[in-house]
Amino acid sequence: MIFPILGRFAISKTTVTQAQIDLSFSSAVCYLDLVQDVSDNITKLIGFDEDARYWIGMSIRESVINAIQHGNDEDESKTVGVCLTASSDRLIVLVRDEGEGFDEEDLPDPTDSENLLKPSGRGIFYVRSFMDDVSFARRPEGGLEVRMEKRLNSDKEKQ
Amino acid sequence: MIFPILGRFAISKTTVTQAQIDLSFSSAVCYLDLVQDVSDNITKLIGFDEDARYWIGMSIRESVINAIQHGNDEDESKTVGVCLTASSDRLIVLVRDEGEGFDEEDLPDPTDSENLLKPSGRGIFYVRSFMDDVSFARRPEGGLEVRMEKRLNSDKEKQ
Amino acid sequence: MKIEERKVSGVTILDVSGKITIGEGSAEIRNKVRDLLESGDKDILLNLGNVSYVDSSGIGELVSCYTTVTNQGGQLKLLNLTRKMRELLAITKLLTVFDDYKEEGAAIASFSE
Amino acid sequence: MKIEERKVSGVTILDVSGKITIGEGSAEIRNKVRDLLESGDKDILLNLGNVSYVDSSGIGELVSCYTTVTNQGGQLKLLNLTRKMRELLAITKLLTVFDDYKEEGAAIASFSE
Ligand SMILES: Nc1ncnc2c1ncn2[C@@H]1O[C@H](COP(=O)(O)OP(=O)(O)O)[C@@H](O)[C@H]1O
Ligand SMILES: Nc1ncnc2c1ncn2[C@@H]1O[C@H](COP(=O)(O)OP(=O)(O)O)[C@@H](O)[C@H]1O
Repeated sequence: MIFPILGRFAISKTTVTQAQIDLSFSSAVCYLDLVQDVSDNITKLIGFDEDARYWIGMSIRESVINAIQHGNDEDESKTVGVCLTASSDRLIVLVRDEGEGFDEEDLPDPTDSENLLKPSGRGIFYVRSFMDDVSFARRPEGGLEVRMEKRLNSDKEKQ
Repeated sequence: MIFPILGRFAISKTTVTQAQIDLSFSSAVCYLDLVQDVSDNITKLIGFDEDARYWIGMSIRESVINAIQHGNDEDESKTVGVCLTASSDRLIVLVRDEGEGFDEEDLPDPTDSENLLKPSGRGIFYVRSFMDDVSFARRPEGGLEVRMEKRLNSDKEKQ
Repeated sequence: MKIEERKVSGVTILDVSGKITIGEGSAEIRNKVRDLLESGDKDILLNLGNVSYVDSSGIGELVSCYTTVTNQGGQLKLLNLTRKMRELLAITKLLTVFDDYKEEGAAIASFSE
Repeated sequence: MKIEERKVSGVTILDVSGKITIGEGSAEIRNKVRDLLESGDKDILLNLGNVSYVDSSGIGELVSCYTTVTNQGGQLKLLNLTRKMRELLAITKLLTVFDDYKEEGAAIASFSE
């Protein structure tokens, strides 16, 4: 028996309307590439240009590394949560850990001359440079939550 | 001022211990690649071989396409949910839509001679061929939930 | 997906590359095949060696093309199936439906048998 | 990450490719540099043209190498910074610290100035 061609679904590649992605994983760096792949995919869908996608991906990566290392002390029994909310004009990212958090006031400025040659301490500075809004909050349930927002038409240009 | 090299974190690439990824997105095919990338990443971390990764990715993709098309009627105001739970020896995937579901009994067998030349109707058949357990359930809150499980040491070999 | 067309000994060869899936224009092959039939080219060989991905709707697309061509008295055959595509056709018993070849010369020759 | 070593006019050039990040063995450069210093090679040029990705810990790694070499009376310079890496160094004011070159010949010559 021979069937005629059915008119199948006409589907166009639409741009992002609304998507939310929650990842939670044990505190190990093996998940970094997964997180970054998700970031690359979703920022592409929203329509960020290549540079913005790179800096957003790096900002998320830095925050996740901090959550694993500083927040959860690399204790694999502790969980890192990453929540990405995409809409047509922006990406909001939350990164959560189970640690004590830290005092923003105490963060040394890596561009101060006495810090310039320190081998670490640049992560949050980069995140703040590349994302539009960055805030840190201790969660009522315990643990730190980093919130980052990047708007599609950001007035913050590439540094 | 010159600082000595600090012994930084010794981090090894560990294999997956426990990870959960929840994606929810409006009913549009633009998210298919994102879902498949997530699948590829997580199945690699669990340690599935290349063939298994391909078939798992395809099974998830088929289920998401069904959720978008049949479950949510391509209505972008309706949401598709995909939940992947990875542990050291298996992947469990849930795909949820907001539709009425369907009767498994009513599914025609695409390998029956009268269906052999139909242009559609092979998706679930492939999913069942490649995954270890596949079940369909109407959720109490409404909508269909497809549950698929694939074990690392699956007795189900490549077809 | 990309389709390139060439003609060898009266047979139209479509070299398909990329993904044959929903959202990647799986209808492209179908449209191409329809155009060929309209212009009287009824012997068609689909070279699938460079297809990187195919899903159930892509398989359905191949079946659609097969039935259309057959309905019009033509022949549609397959060349260079990837291992994965062969598996997908095999488990849905479609390998018995399609005539497939690993070698272009043999495929071309088969049209005039 | 991959590091290849060669020597030009007494300067050791390390051609680094791949990712300089945590989890990708960012300590490799540091270990390599330490080995070089131990065997008396104190003029080191890091060719970073084929680095595909760098994060804050990779930048920290470069700084570490710089301080170790400088502490031992050597010179560490950079060659072929990618646009992204240059940006990362610039906003943390490290471009003023590192001596960097776009051309290997000029870089080599600078060591004997
Ligand atoms: N998630 C976190 N939990 C606790 N402390 C943190 C967290 N993230 C950052 N910090 C603190 O802030 C400091 C600066 O972080 P960052 O700028 O990323 O540089 P680095 O990680 O290289 O030290 C860290 O050294 C740590 O003390
Ligand atoms: N999520 C779903 N919601 C409602 N019906 C579904 C769903 N998934 C599958 N179905 C039903 O099962 C049938 C077979 O699905 P499938 O095997 O994937 O083939 P196809 O999608 O090509 O028809 C569909 O045609 C549809 O009627």
